[in-house]
Amino acid sequence: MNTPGANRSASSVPASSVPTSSASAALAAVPALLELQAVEHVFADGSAGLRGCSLALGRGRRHALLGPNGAGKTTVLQHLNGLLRPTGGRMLWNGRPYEYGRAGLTDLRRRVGLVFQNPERQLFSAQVEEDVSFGPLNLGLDETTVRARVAAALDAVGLAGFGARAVHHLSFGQKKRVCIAGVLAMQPEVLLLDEPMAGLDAPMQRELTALLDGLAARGVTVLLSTHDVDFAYAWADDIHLMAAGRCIASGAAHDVVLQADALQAAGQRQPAALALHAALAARGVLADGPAPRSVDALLEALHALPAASPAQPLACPEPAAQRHAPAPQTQEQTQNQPQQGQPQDRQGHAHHRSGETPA
Amino acid sequence: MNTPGANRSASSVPASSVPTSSASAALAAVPALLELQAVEHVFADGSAGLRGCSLALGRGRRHALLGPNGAGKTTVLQHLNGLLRPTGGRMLWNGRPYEYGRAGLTDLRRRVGLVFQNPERQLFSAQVEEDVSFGPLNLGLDETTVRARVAAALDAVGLAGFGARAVHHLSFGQKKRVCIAGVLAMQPEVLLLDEPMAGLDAPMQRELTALLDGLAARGVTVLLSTHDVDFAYAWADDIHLMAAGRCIASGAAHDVVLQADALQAAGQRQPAALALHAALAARGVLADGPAPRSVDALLEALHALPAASPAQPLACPEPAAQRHAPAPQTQEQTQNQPQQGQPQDRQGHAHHRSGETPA
Amino acid sequence: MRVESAAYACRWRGVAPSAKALFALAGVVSAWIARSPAVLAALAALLVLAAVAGARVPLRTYLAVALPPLGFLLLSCLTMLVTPGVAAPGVATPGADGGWHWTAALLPVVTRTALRALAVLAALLGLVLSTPLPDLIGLLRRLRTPELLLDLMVLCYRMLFVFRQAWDEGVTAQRARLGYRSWRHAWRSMGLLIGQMAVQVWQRTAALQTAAEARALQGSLRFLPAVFPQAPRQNAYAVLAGSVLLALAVGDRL
Amino acid sequence: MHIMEGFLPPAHALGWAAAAVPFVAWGLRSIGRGLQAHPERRMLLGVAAAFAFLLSALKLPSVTGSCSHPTGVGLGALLFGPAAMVPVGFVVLLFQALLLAHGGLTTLGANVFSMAIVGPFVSYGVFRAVGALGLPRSIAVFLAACLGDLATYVTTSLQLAWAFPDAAGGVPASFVKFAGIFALTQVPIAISEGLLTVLVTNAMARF
Repeated sequence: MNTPGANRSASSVPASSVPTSSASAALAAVPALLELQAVEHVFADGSAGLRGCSLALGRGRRHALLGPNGAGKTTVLQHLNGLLRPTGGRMLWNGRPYEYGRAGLTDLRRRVGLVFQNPERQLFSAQVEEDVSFGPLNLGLDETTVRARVAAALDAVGLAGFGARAVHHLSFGQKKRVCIAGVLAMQPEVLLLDEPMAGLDAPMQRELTALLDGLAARGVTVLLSTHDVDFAYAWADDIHLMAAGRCIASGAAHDVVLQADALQAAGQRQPAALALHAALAARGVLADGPAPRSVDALLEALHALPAASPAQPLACPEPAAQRHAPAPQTQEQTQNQPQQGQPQDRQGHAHHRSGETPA
Repeated sequence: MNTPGANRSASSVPASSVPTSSASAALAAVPALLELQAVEHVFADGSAGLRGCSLALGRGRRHALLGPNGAGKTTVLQHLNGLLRPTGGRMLWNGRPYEYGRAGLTDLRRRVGLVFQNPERQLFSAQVEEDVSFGPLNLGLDETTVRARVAAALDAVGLAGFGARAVHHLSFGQKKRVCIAGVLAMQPEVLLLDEPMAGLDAPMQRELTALLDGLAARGVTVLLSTHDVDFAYAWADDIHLMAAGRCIASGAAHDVVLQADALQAAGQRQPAALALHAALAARGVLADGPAPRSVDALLEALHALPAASPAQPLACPEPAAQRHAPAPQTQEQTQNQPQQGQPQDRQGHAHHRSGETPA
Repeated sequence: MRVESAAYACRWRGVAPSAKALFALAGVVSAWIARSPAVLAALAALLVLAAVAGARVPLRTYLAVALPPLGFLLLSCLTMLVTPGVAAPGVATPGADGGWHWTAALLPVVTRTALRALAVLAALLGLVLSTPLPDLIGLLRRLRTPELLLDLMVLCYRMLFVFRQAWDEGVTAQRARLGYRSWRHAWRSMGLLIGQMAVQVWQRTAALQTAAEARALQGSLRFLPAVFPQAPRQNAYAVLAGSVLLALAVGDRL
Repeated sequence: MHIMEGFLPPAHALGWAAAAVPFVAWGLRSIGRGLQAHPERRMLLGVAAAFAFLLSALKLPSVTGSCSHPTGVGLGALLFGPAAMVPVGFVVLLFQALLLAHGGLTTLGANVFSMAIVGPFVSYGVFRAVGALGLPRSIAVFLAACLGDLATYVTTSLQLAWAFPDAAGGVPASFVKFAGIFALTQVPIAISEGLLTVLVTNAMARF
């Protein structure tokens, strides 16, 4: 319930508040890794891409940039990578303004890698290996290093052994992973991905989220854009909500999804898991407390309810229920329920944080 | 409970068999509008596209071709439109084999329209009106008729007044609708769409499903390919499940989603709405009976439960519940619940069938 | 593409292309007939005025579009005004050793050529800045241009924007991976990108062919021409305005 | 190198147009003959024209620091043959006049002659000749693209010289003048284009 911005004000936040405040409290002490400060962008044709967009990305976290098509998500990503330059406001890296000189941009793009949406538009070479080596070669690394990095990057995306393959013989999902490998080979500290899930079917999405979670676990800051609130809520630590070129809400995922006005302004509904949990908690089926991050986690929580739990009707004097638990247990059970429910939710969270992705 | 296709079958079918028989039983009486019979397709490069794929499409229904990327969905669509010719097995239109002569193909393509996935790869003319007129002109219609059809088709996709616009000035969603108009202007009896929802955000998807439902309501048979089981379940009357070039299950949506093995073979999980409904019905929260088609419909059903429903715990002797309904009501309530729940589910279905799409 | 966006935005967007083409044609013929610099200048001025004041083409756009041809004009006129020293024995010059020097001999020709070029350029700009290309292709269709050529034009125009977007996205993606760090990198990246896009020519061709067949392609690409209900009246106005230009030019000849 | 709109005297403009028409017609006929067997060639050449237009609008990082434009004519001639390149080149030049105000309608005939007829045929001829000599492919490609470009520029200079003979030295002196002035930009472009075409064909060969 803490608004994430509030924590940034002072470092004297009492320790007791930490469990609920999420990592944004940690941001109070150190500056954000990447920051947009009131960034404006007007395109050459006069249309506004960003209108006073402010956004801070904490190091090592999984960020989702959520908004409808045309909200300016891609424009934000291109600003972060230095491809676009703000026409107003400023961009910060570790608290220092971006340098747009040749050396500054080279350094920036080495640290902040960007994977575009359409693989067909960013693979230039006929051969997988050759394409992945494009970035590292441009960094001026020697051949041995490049070779090692290419192998490592292909390994990281699960395409070890695909180096000599022809790009156009790969499936869509594989091409997408080659694109990611091409950026990983530059060993960026931040990985930006534009709509990475678009066009992927469920198993491919699971693979990709597992890959991104693995990168995040190794300390890479990951930011992806999406227009799917359920996915953002299931996957991200922090959600940044965009609408019409503005960043209208930003913070820990479980806080942002509670801001109904902001969600509606961004043309999003509540995450299904949250809405279901609220409806079920109101009916006493699930315990109050933090909602599970995905419908699957919620289902797990439902299935994990004690067998006696279908329960509440049975507890009442009802003929059909006679074969079940004796009445005396009822009250205890009802009281216990919130506590029994809670671990489920926590587990849902833990499961989520451990890097495995709810499908 | 009535499967929608059942009504179409011979009226002498014993009523008792209807509920379980699904649409395929109904199809036995009249030939399917379109049919693949054990179709094999081997591409020029030797790779197999289809392996003995059999599939029947009933007239006037909404069909979803569900499967992971690479399962052969596009290949099936291209067979239905006569772009590809089976290397084994045969294609039937109204029970008669396809004719692959020039006249036969023109006739087929007038009846069976195909919209491809990527608008950039199927629009020939930069002017909206011109492009839409391409199909009808190929049918040899006179100018007045073509002009009327172009106007009607643009109107149907919500682009009336866009006729003189340049295609490259349109948004992605608008381009997609121009593609659909270009096929609608040929007034096909069957509309095939390859992954129509790809790249569209939620509001655009709602618009498009509304458009498709409108067409289906006017008697057009619609078949779309998708890899999203939730969408297929929410939208389609019939689902055809594909995996590795085979059609592994086919039938009314609510039957196909119950075939856990087939779903798994196609790399799909159960629709979330179904899984949730099952879990909640098992706990007595919702009534047994047909599951709502989407998570939103399920949420509606939950919200529409009588206010006293949070209820079951309260009915039991619990101190906190004292301000609520008196105990004597309990039994009556518990018995009523299934019946109260049922209308909710029916409403979910009705809502769905009326053409409005659950978001 | 300034011309493209200006044409869609201008006030004469809905005027029949035949009328605009007739007026431009009158402008060209007048410029070819007229002799005196004053009349040529007047023709050029009238044609510019028609585009800027009549069709409301922004002056900034007009100038930006005219700049490259004007550069060519300047360079060519200067070229005509120099002559090799050896070639002018009658004139005592320091360039007689084979160097270059100014000559006024061609000045009248140069003046007339330059003004004529300006007038004809103004006629062309007036047409293209007020008429989107599909309208012009439609006009060519009515003028019985060979079908195959029209097909090439229609496809070329449509694919132009597809390729341009693909090119921009490709360059952006390469820049994101430091492909344009230096001059050397830029050349390599460009070669890769053009090569990749050249391969796309065949892929896109196959996709378009399939899509056309799905819509019952019967040989050539047929499209419904746009209609301009006001065309007869607008053509009449154009002929009238064009006659003024022609009268000016013919008067100059007499 | 395009001759700007209106620059040529009427007689020259009409004359070059008349000279180009038979070539365009011949190119169309040669494409049309292949369409029965290969209907997709219609699409192919339309798409190729768009690609060639894109190339011609590209700005190359050039040696002199300024930006220059390649013509794409050499590459097109090697990929599609010189006959097909005449109509394709015609469409590209028409579009350049209509969309970019490069070249023009009255000078279309002259520009088609130099860029869509002379250029592709020289490129193709050089490629075949160098190939016949057994030299490496990349050298053949470089010379084809480079000399095709140079031939175009020489033709344009001749066209200008013929239209505007020097007061004292006549057409030859005028040719020297125009060729000399435009060499400043055209020779680097020809070399760039040669190099680029080699890079592109190498990249393509790997697909």
